[in-house]
Amino acid sequence: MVDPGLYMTVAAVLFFIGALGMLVRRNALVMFMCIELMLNAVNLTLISAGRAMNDLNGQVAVFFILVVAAAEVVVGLAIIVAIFRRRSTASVDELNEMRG
Amino acid sequence: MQTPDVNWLAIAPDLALALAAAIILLVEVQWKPRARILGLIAAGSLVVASGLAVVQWLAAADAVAAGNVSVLSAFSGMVLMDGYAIFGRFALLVVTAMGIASGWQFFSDLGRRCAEGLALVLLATTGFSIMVSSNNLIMLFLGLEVGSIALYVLAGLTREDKKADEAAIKYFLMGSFASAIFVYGVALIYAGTRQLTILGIGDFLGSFIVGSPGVILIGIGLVIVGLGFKVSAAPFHTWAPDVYQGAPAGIVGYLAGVAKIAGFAAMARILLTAVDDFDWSFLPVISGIAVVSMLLGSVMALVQSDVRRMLAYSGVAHAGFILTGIAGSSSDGILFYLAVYAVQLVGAFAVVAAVSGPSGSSSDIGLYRGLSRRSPVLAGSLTVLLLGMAGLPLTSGFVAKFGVFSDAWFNGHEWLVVVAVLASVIAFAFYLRIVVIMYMEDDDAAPIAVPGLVRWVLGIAVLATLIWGILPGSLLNIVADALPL
Amino acid sequence: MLTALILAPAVAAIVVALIPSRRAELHLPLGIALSMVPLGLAGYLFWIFEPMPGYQHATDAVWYEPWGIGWTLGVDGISLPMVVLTALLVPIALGASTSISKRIKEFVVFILLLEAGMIGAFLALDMFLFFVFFEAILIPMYFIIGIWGGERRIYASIKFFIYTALGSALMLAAIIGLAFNYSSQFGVTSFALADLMQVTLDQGTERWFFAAFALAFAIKVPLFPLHTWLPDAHVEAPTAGSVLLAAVLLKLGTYGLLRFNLALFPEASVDAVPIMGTIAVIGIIYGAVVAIVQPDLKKLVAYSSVSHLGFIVLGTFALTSGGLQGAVIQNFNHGVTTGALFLLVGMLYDRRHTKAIADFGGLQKVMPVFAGFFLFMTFASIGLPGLNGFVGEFLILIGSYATVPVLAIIASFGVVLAAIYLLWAYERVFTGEPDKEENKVLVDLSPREIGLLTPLAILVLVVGLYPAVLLDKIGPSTEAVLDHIESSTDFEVPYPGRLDDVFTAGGDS
Amino acid sequence: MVESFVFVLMAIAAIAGAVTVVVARNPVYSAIGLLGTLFSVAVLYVLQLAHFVAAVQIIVYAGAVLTLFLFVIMLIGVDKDETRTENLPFQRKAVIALGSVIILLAAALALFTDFQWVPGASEALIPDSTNGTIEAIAEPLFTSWVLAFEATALLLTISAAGAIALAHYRKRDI
Amino acid sequence: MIDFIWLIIALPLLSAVLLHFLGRYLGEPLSGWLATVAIGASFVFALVAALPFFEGGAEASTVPLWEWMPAVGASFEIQWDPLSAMMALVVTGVGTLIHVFAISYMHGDERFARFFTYLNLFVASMLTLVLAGNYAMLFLGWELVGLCSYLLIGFWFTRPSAAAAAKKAFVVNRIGDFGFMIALMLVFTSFGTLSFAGVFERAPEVLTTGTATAIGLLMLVGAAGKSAQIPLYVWLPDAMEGPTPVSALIHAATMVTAGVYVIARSAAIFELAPAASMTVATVGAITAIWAATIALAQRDIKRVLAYSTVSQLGYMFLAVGSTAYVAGLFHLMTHAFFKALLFLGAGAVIHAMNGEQDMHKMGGLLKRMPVTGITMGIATLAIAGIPPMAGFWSKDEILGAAFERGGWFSVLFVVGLVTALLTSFYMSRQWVLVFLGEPRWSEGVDPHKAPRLMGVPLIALAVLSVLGGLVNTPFRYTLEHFLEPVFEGISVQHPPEGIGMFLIVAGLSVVAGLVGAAAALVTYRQPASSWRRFEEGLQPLWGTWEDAYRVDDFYGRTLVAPGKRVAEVMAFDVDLAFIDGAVNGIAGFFLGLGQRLRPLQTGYVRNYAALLFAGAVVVVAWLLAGGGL
Repeated sequence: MVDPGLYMTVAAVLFFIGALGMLVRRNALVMFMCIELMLNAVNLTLISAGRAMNDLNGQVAVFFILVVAAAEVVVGLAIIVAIFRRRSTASVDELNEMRG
Repeated sequence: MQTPDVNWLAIAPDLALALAAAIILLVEVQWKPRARILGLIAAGSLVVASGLAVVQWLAAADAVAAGNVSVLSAFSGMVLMDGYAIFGRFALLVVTAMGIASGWQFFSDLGRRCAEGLALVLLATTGFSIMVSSNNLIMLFLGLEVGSIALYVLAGLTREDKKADEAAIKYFLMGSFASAIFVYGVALIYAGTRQLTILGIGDFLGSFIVGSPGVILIGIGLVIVGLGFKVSAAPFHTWAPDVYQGAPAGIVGYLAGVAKIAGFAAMARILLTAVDDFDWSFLPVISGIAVVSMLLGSVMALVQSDVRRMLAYSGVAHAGFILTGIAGSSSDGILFYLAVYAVQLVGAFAVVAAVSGPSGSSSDIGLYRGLSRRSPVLAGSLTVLLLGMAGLPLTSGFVAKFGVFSDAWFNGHEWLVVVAVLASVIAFAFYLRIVVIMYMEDDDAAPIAVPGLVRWVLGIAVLATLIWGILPGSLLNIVADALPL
Repeated sequence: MLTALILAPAVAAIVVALIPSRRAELHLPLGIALSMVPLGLAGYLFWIFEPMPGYQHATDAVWYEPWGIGWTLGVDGISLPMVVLTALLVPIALGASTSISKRIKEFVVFILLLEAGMIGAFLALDMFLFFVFFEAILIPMYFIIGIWGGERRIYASIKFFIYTALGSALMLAAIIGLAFNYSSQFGVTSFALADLMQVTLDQGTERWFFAAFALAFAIKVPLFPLHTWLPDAHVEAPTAGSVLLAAVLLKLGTYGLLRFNLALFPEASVDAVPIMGTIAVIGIIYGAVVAIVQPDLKKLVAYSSVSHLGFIVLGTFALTSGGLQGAVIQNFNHGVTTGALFLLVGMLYDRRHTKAIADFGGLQKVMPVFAGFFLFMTFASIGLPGLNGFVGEFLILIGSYATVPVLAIIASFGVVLAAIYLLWAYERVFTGEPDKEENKVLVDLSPREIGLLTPLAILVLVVGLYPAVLLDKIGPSTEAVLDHIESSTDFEVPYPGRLDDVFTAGGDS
Repeated sequence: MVESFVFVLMAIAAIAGAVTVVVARNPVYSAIGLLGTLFSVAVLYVLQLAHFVAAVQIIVYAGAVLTLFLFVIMLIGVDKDETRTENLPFQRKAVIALGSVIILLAAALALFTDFQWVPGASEALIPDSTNGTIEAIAEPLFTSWVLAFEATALLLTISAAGAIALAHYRKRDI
Repeated sequence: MIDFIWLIIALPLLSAVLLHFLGRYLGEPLSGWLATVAIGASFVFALVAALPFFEGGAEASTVPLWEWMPAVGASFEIQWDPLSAMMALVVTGVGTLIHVFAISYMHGDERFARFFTYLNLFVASMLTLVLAGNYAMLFLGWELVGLCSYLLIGFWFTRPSAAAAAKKAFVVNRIGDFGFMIALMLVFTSFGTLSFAGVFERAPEVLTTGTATAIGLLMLVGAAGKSAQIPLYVWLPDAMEGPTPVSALIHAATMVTAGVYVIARSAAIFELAPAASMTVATVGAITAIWAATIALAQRDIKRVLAYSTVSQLGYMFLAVGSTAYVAGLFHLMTHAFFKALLFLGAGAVIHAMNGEQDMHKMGGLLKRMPVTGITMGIATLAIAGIPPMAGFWSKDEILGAAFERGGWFSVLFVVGLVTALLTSFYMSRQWVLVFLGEPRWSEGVDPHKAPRLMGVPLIALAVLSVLGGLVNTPFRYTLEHFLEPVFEGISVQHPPEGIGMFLIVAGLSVVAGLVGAAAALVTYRQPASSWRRFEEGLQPLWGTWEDAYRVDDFYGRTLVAPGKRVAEVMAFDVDLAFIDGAVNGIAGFFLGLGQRLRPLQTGYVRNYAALLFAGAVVVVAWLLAGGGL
């Protein structure tokens, strides 16, 4: 069998990529996808760790995180749509009125 | 087959709020009543919830007195009903009530969306209330998300101003990012301990020596970052100025207050209960964040020309001061500080909202010129509140600062205290700047009418600031009992 | 008794605040009338005060028990004169504020709050309580300067506030540190001065704490080179503000050094004698030299305060009977004379709306009574024997020679400089023919103004000629301070006249 | 052996999908990449016996969430590709620096310390204990986790109310 | 009697207080008379109180009044012994006469009553000084007379020169006081008390020579300030800006002799410090001749007298420095008589000349003002040391003492002798210029006879100038015996024994006096053009003298101007620019830091995310590093 640590390493890489994606992409939707990537990494970590320790709670936790992710998506997309309809852009780089 | 371990009392206040939110939404759909009715429902639920919180408090006190603390843990250890949680919840309720009252103008102007607005506020409070009382980190995360998502929406909930869009999206993206980081930290702590409950982690770390704690340390770090974001500690604070400035004036005080209370209550509980065996490793980091927050917040606040941004940076500085309390390992000091600061913050934003006016989105410092003439009530209240935030003696802010500073010193962080007192001096400068403009410069602009509810909010905030400052025992004695399990 | 003394002005402030703003004519008279209550109480306190060491009329109520903070008050010979002075000057300062037209109500309220804070600070025997008062005073003073001040009032008020707060911030840290050491040595937390005095500190810690306290008080005094907030604050403050600032607020610094630094850190205090003495003496000379060329009367008096307060600090760290007694009585005296000088400058300003020396000349001819008072106070300030200033300076100089002879000698040169800057200013303002048209029409003091100045003038004379009034009450307390230092360090307080001291003293020349 | 093979394959697929999300200039491609990752991760779940969660992953994520994403992408237009020019101050340098630091840190952890992902891992895995069937998950979900389960209701209410509130606003506003 | 000795001070003080508050109602001349009566009563009282001393054998007594500053041994106590009695009598006696004169002199001044207030206050202060029982109280009087001097010099405050002179007097005196103050510090530190009784009794056992010398020299600094000795004499000539009675009372007869009094009083200390004494004598002698040369060339009638006073004070210092205390005090007394007379006479002349003070514009006044002329003539003879005038006896005694002392003092003796010659010359010059020769008055000046009231004190003082010397002649040392108890146990230098030595010294001094007087008479009896030529002939020396060696100028350039410059640099460059600049700089630093940091908050979400992520990396790395991993 594969060492759970390897799964978690993959998860860490996913998290890392997701985080970097947050930094380099300017489309709000894609940024949001990156967050989903990160959450997936978290889920993978939880499941792998739970398995390594013979604990089912990891999987239960994943269930909740999935729900959270879904709810976040709904609201997030609503916000993005709302902004798009006013500004006709989804690029966060154009949202920098407030600074300093 | 197990049965759920139900303890209605433990969730009764949260339930009351959630129910009220649901009722508000349903009533709106069915009857489309006037905003006032919805407001009364919300107010009623807050009163009921507060009453239930008091009942909880008494029950918890009895249980502690009887030595039967196990009943304080409910739903299979999912949530706790300890004094710490109840106090935090009560603070949230008070801030919510004050927030709604001071932002009532905003809510009633929402028109048909008033119901959603109120429901979101109540739900956010419920979420944060869960957050401060939860024992399970996933539950805590759920509460955090419930609260945060509601706040993202609230931040964008205005039709007048493009700034609100920007605030909402910034808050949302950054908040989600931070949440993901936080929950990854939770996952890593789980990987290190096989525990998801705070008490469980604490027991585990207290009884076993982890040979290779790296994963736990990373987890702690990420949790600190995630919650550091919520409480806007530097360098995770960047959202705060923009959101405070862009979000509707009527809601910012609430938004800022509850996020700080819940974030810090959770952070203190995790750090001081769950992973306190690692305090040798994270306290220096906490001190570092505290120093950066205090200095950066104070210095940046000096140069702001928008009062809301200034208050945001001052919030960053306050986050640093509260972190000093964590360095002092004193949960009661933190709770006191949170209660005091949140009340001041809501009060201050009530003034900001009143000065900016129902439609105005600007809170430029110039608007405050000669405020002492245009509205002595607003100017006087804001002065007291600002002085309270500055931590001048005879205000609650001083007692709060004194408490966390002395705890930090007693815990061996002398230099942190020295930096903290110096930073608070820098902070004086920008609080005074507003006072200067209000009192020492004259302007002939029209007087500002202050709604009755706002007067009440200000009265309470000012009285609380003064009473807790002059007779700190009135609150400190309570806080002293509000210990985490 | 002492609680009443603190609460009386606070209650008075509330009463005044409750009078509606539209009855503007009532506020000031009411404030003056109400400020007579603390004055009466202070007078009574002075009357019943027994000349003996230790604190009297002590009150000790728990404030918040777990922190060990208390409403601990007490009065001794060191604080008594300051309490009396404060209570006396407030009605006078209010009486001198008739020219204030805007927001008179708030003004009176702030002055009364200030009084409560100042009296509280002098009576507090709990470090927490003291700090509360010490810092709380800033607020009303800040408003007084900021709202009713001159052109650059905002700059001055913020500078005053931040500068002072900066010093006290570190003191707060040191107070916490002291309490920590107490609790780790005695197992309970306490902020009471009497308790904290029992803490044993290692040398390094004690020095750090001493420095933190000293910094706070040095800024307040202010000692060179931390003095630059003072001229600005004085120049901009309204008359009443200047009076109270110079007469009382600054004394919190010297009082603090004497009361807290010496008591809490005897070892470090003894070690710091050369340093503090040198700083004080630099201040004496520097303040005087700078005062000579100031173009603004208020600034001149402000710098003279820097110089005079240097004497007090020198006397404090002389650690002799004379020095300490001189420091305490000079606290009082400087309050009276400089307070009166600021009153006078304020009266001039009310008439002429300028404080620049160059704008005046020949005033003695048009305002002889005013000139008389001014000259009288000037000479009191210069330290003319027979007037109060001399008593303090003489005690300090003679007293400090025994421990710091060279510094005492340099310091006495400050007396020469005082004559130069004050008399030169007097010459420029009052003598000659009044050549400017505006000056020819100035009216002399009104009976009200004379009434304000007369009590101060009487005090100047009484203390100058019969200082026993105060010294009898001060003496036992200052001796107690010296006893404390002697018992907790190797330091021996020099008592000149004992034969074994003679030879060392003789060698110094 | 099979597990290892599938693991490697799916791990590569997941990472490739993730990279696609980040580097694709068109959001549609990003969405497709995300789909790949989600699917691969679901397989990884299955490999670890988390059957229920894997199913939810496919249904909720791939089914609902991604659809929503694509819907919004379509709504706001796919005509504009992102340029690669970085116009933010410091951003590119910061990303490179951060990336390198993290890689170095990870390398250091892996090479110079006895870093363990699961320090408390059991010597012997008990497959049944983590066999995430519906029943196995359901039991804790409705007993010890019941409160959390109920709390998700709040989340859903908020999403609904929030979405309505935000959308409502457009109707009157525009 | 002795219990009420404080009345001597209290009477004039009370009068001063009364005049201060009621003077305006009393008006002129009643307030003047009140003041005079107060002083007179004081004089009578002092005389009565002093009677026991005349009879001999009476103990000196110390009368404690009340505590002042016990911590430094200061209290109010009165020392009543022959020395203080003598001083009190001189002060009140001469004071009374001058008061009488002033009633007339100040006639018509709008601040008439105020003038007498100050004058009374001065007398009270001076009495405090001489009756003080300890150094602190002495210092009180010492400073108070300085105050009165300030007030009275600046009495006509609308004249800028008067105001400036007043300030100068006070400040220069303060410089002297600086020394005196340090002396007091030393005294207290050494003895633990400041009372005369305590100090003098224990001086020999307590003081080392070093300390005693230090104290002595420091007291000399103080005395030099008050008694206008080199280098602090510069204020006295300027002090002539005050009304003439002030010059007579304060700047000739009484206050300026305080320095002499202090040194005499502190004889017990100087006893232990011969070097200090010698310095005193030397300073005195140099001052004497220095001021005499300046006096030679002055044109202002009061300035001549002022420099003459400085010179005569030098004599007194020479005396007390030679430990001839009695001689010094004797000269102090006689000088009070004749110098007061000279000043009053000059005052009368000025009064008559409508304020003219330039002697070149006088001349021939003897006919117009015979009383003034004759009395001033007597005084001139007295100061010139022509027997049997008072000045002769006292000056002779000083010279004799110096001569007898020998050694270095012989040099001082010669200096003294030369000074006597010069004194005689310039005084005679003055008298001749004013009273003889042809009138050189300005137009419109019509000198009139002095009012009768002015005449009375002139005549009284003239009598004293003639007879005053008889209290201490080689034939009968009355004063010496009178003062003996004061200097008990102290080696006092006496004039040479035996009539032979007396005749030698006296002869020399008389010859000097006569030569000087004759020279002046011969030179200045001639028409103005001729003596002008004489003065021209002595250029540039004469000009230097006339400009008083330009000492004021020198001080101005070396002390005042640089001092002011230093003050300006301190105030504006150091204080404002540097120190305050640093303070504002720190504040500005934080503001600037804030401004500098503002761009960090770029407004771009992705920047924020980067910062947050970077923070996370730092936190994690720190934790791992802290965890030892």
